[in-house]
Amino acid sequence: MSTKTRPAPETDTRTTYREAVRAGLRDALLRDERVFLMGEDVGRYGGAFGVSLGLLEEFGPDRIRDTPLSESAFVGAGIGAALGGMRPVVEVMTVNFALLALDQLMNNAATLLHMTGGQLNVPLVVRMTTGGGRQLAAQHSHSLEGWFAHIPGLRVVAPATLEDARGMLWTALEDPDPVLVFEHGSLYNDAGELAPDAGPVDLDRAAVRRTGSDLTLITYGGTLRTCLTAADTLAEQGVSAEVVDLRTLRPLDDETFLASVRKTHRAVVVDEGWRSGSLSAEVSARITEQAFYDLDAPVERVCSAEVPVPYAKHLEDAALPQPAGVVAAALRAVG
Amino acid sequence: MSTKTRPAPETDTRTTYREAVRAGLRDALLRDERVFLMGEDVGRYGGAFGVSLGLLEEFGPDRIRDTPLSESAFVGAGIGAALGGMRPVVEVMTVNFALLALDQLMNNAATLLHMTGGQLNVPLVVRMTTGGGRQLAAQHSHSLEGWFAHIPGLRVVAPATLEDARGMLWTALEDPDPVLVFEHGSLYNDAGELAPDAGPVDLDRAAVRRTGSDLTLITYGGTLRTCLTAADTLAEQGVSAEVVDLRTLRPLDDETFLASVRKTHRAVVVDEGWRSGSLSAEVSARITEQAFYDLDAPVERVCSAEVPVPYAKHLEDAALPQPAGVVAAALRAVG
Amino acid sequence: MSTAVLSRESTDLDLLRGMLRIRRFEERCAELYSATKIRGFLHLYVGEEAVAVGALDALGPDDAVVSTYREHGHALARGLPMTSVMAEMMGKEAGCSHGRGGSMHLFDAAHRFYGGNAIVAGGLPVALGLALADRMQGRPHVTACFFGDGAFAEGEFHETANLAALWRLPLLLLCENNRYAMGTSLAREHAQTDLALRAASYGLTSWPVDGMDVHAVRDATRAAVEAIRAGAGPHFLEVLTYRFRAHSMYDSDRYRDKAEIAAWKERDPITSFTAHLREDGLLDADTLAALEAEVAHELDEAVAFAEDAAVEPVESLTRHVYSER
Amino acid sequence: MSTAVLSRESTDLDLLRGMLRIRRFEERCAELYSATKIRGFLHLYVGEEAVAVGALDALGPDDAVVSTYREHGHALARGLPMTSVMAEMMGKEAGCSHGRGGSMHLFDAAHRFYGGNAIVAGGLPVALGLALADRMQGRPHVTACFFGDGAFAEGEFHETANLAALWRLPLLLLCENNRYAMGTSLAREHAQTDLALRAASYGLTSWPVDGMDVHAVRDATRAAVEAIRAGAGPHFLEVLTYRFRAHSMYDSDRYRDKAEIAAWKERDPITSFTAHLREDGLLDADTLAALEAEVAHELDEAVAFAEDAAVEPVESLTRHVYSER
Ligand SMILES: Cc1ncc(C[n+]2csc(CCOP(=O)(O)OP(=O)(O)O)c2C)c(N)n1
Ligand SMILES: Cc1ncc(C[n+]2csc(CCOP(=O)(O)OP(=O)(O)O)c2C)c(N)n1
Ligand SMILES: [Mg+2]
Ligand SMILES: [Mg+2]
Repeated sequence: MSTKTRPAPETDTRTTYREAVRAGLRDALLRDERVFLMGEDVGRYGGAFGVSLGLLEEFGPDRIRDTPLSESAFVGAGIGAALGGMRPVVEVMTVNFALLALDQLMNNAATLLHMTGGQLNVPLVVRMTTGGGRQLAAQHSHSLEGWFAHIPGLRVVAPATLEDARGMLWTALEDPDPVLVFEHGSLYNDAGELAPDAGPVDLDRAAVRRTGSDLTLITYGGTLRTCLTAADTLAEQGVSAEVVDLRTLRPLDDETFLASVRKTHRAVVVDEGWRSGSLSAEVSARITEQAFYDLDAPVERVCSAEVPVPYAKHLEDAALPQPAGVVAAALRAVG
Repeated sequence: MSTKTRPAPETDTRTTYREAVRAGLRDALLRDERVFLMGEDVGRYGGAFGVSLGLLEEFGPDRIRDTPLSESAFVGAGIGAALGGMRPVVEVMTVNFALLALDQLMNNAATLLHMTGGQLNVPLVVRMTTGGGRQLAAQHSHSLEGWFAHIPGLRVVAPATLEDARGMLWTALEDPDPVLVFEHGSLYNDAGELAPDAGPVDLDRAAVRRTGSDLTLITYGGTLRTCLTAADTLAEQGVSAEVVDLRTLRPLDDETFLASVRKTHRAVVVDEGWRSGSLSAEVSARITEQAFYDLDAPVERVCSAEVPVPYAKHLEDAALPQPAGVVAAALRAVG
Repeated sequence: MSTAVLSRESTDLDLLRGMLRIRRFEERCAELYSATKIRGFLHLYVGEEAVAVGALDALGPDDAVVSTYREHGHALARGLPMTSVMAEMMGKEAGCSHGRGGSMHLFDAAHRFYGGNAIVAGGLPVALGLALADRMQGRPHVTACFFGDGAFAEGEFHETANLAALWRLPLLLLCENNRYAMGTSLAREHAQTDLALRAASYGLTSWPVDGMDVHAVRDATRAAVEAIRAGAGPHFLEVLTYRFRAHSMYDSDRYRDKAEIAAWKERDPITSFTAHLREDGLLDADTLAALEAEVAHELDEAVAFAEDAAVEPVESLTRHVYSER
Repeated sequence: MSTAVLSRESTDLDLLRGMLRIRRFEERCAELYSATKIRGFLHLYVGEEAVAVGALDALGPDDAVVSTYREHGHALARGLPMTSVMAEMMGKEAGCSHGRGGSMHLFDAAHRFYGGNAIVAGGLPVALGLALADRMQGRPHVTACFFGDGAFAEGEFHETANLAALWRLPLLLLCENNRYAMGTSLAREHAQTDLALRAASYGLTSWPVDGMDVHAVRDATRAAVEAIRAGAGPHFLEVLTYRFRAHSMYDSDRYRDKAEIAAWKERDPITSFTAHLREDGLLDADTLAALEAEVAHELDEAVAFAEDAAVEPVESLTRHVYSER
């Protein structure tokens, strides 16, 4: 069930999530001349989060294309460029600003193939930073990837590991349809080992990141770490938690999390979105629909408090999912 | 549990949903000089769906204010006007165009009160037509009210009856916070009896529109009729369905539908949004969380197919929830 | 199609035929709408035919076209078969969008006809991207984008105009200024109603054109397209025109003065062009009658084709949400 | 506050004090950021002080102000107590937004200071509505909205400018053109970089102003505000300025030429205004020292106040999502 992994060769080196995304972009730019990166400050500035640092110097201003502040126009231009035979990677600096481009994403990117009876593919990749936790307050802390996953015609992925940070971009660019890639802002400095020749990863399956027997923690992206930490704590308390990383939020890979729940009979779904209408609600509903008689306890959700995320650290911490909250929900489920 | 209703006086007259909304607007404009209506073609044209026909002549161009095609600016202007002491009713012609104003709704209207520590209320009402069923194809058939209900700080209501069409606007205008009112396009010609002096209705409670004992159909807005039709068919087959109209989609009134489910032990949730991430998912998750041990069967959902809504009638019918689909789901639940 | 063909060499009769095809097609559509064979929204182009015919005559087959929900004229002038357009109007699988789009969403990849966009101004950013793709791949093509005076008020216009000029993309912005956005007149949409002047403020080369004169539109578009191909950057044409009918079949047209409508009908692009050809002795009654007969025949065949055509099987509803792999 | 007060009668010393307060406040904020007492994004205004001080000196207490995420200067010049602003920077309940907003979201209803908006151009439509509300209620107030050269590229600017001019609203658009949007220079943001000229194309009365000269900014703003109050409709000022520091604390400023920065620092609005006052004999060393001491004292007190202030109890996290009823 887990994603393709290859035995790590001797040559393994330490790298960060930021570098892994950058390597993925370089791979793509070197591999396919139709690929270009477009967005605010991707070039001279090096990307608001430093992801594209150095790419302008290597690939030039045509392929590392700085845009003015015009989210709707440059996301729409990515759609048009994809229709015109290019393989654009559009960077929307953060998901908070993608609201300005939602019409282009929902009414054009997601719709054109179906509405034209299969005539027009939109091989567009849109990357954006998502999530809170850095005291950026209400307008800069949205976690909307689960919300975007409501839209048919889009594929939505959330790399949580170095391997996915690098490999998902490759697979996304081979996808004939629009793919939104959500990078959680708190992950960029994560460091670890990654094969220098790490390649594409499949986007069709969720991954079991930790095996366990007493309950299943289902999550993705920025809260994978939260769940792994919670699983450690639970282990100390004698509770064995399996952790499923959804990886792709649309279309969801039901089989992987259902298989886990059928095994553990208990589930806690965790994401950083606001609770009402969260992706966790969808996962909970699907478990009820497909594994109701396997459940020994109601499916629990741990999401963000339903408030605009505040600036003050203690309030922000209280608003976002924390390991302690996951542990508490897990203990309710097994208790 | 049901909404305030008063004995219908002798003077009852036949009216349509369209006329009921118009009467609600007139009530408000007559009652409070701070109220004004602003949007595309609300004035000289009379409203894209004829709702505001005649109001320009009665109240003049200052209070019945035609706008250019600038959704983000005039929705944002509604927010500013509300901050400035007015009581704007902004009409976004249809929800499909509200995507262009989502930044203003999420980052300003929904956020200002909390982000300012309670300093700035936004007493704004935004009305929009929602839903499919009129062969308007992919870009003009969205049902996004359940999706908007994800946003904390907004109140989201969906009048399904003549009484609510008229009364919800009144209550919404008394609300110190932003309220989105979603009118399903297929309801405007619905006709029935409404007291000429019909007044405000509460926005806090869902309503039981039909009582039953075997299962609960939970819905709102455009699909209330679908469920009532399905309930008739089910009755013929000896299945007694209770029908709950959520009325307010955010915040949800859990008590009403939970009480019904605790009584019937079975639930089918119906809405016109795309299934994944639908409001039905949220309702299903809440039932699981709060009434798991009362359930005799998994909660079912009947939503729209996960496709851009096509133009051709037979395809559109197949894409949208129909009574037959609700009946089938209900029979699965009781079967 | 060869990239050598940079524009058609249509005769005046071709131009007249082009306008007649659109006019008669839409008159029939109005009837079919009343007969409930066409449903949804129907936005007629009657009165504006010279714009589509003149402008698209100046484009080559490899150029790209992006249009609006009022695009029957653009689709026909672009060369989409009337059969597939009529079948689309009726929601049949043989339609140019397989019956999934209807009147507002005519598409044809083979003709580089990119819709059929029902979100006002929504096509502009897409057109920008099509032009960018041609530029980045070194192709000599131009992308022409039709939009209205109402669309000019949307933020998307502003962002697209600036980016096109900033990047000097091969984009032709064709603003069909028919003086109304639904029921809202130009003076209620815009503080400054000289749209060509405003377009110039972005650094776009821009001028107004008489949209009731098919020659004027064709010549202006040719000049713009040649300049764009020569690398002069994006151009903007404010095409002054008028719709003779209501905004859509739902519109009772309460907001327009009957005298104003009558005055514009005096300038009907078809009758005036016909008169002009007859004065110059380029057209006689028989030829005109033959032309009308030819168009009527094509239209009858298109309607028959569409009526007989099958609808897509309901089983395939979920096809093409994602590509088949 | 009485509506009689239409603008302050500040002395030159007041203007200098105003600029010094902002400069010293932000220098301290940078230190407190390194000391991790301030977190999140911090956008400094250093170099642009003459804009806030000059412009806000021309407004009355009942006028409304809408600003951006680079708004410390606007907030202080508007009269928000330095204590409540510094407490906000540190996330304390005594902050002007109760610690919930931080640097990017300074608000104060009592001063009609409407943020503190972190979505670029997001404040423009709100300012439009504030002006509309004043107009509809017959109040003589002006709404002033600050935004940057980058915001000018967003669709929201276009829509707001057109609506303000169309409805002749009492709106003053103050474009702080500091020549960069993050790392993107003016010439890479806009095809046509004369923003005042472009604003005029909307029918806005518009002109450029030297943003490094506090008198020039104050006089231009006064003229615009008087005209607006007199019913002359919305105005646009392109205030030419420059930020001396990086975009934010995360920015290594790789994209600006050191010589360019140095040249602009030559025109530091505070040193040049100080020199000008000294030349004219309006300021001597002792007075300046006293002024600096006064500002330093106010700042120390603000920091002490903020450090000692309590944070909001975590229990109240969910307060004010909706109004208490
Ligand atoms: C974003 C958006 N807002 C509103 C509408 C509803 N609508 C459809 S056409 C139209 C008027 C457009 O006017 P214009 O751009 O001048 O084109 P015309 O119809 O005159 O050809 C409106 C308001 C829409 N389709 N999209
Ligand atoms: C809609 C939106 N897009 C992008 C950003 C990220 N961002 C913050 S400030 C900024 C530059 C804005 O430049 P300008 O308007 O000139 O203001 P300045 O920072 O120069 O004062 C950008 C791109 C944002 N906050 N909002
Ligand atoms: Mg028009
Ligand atoms: Mg700037």
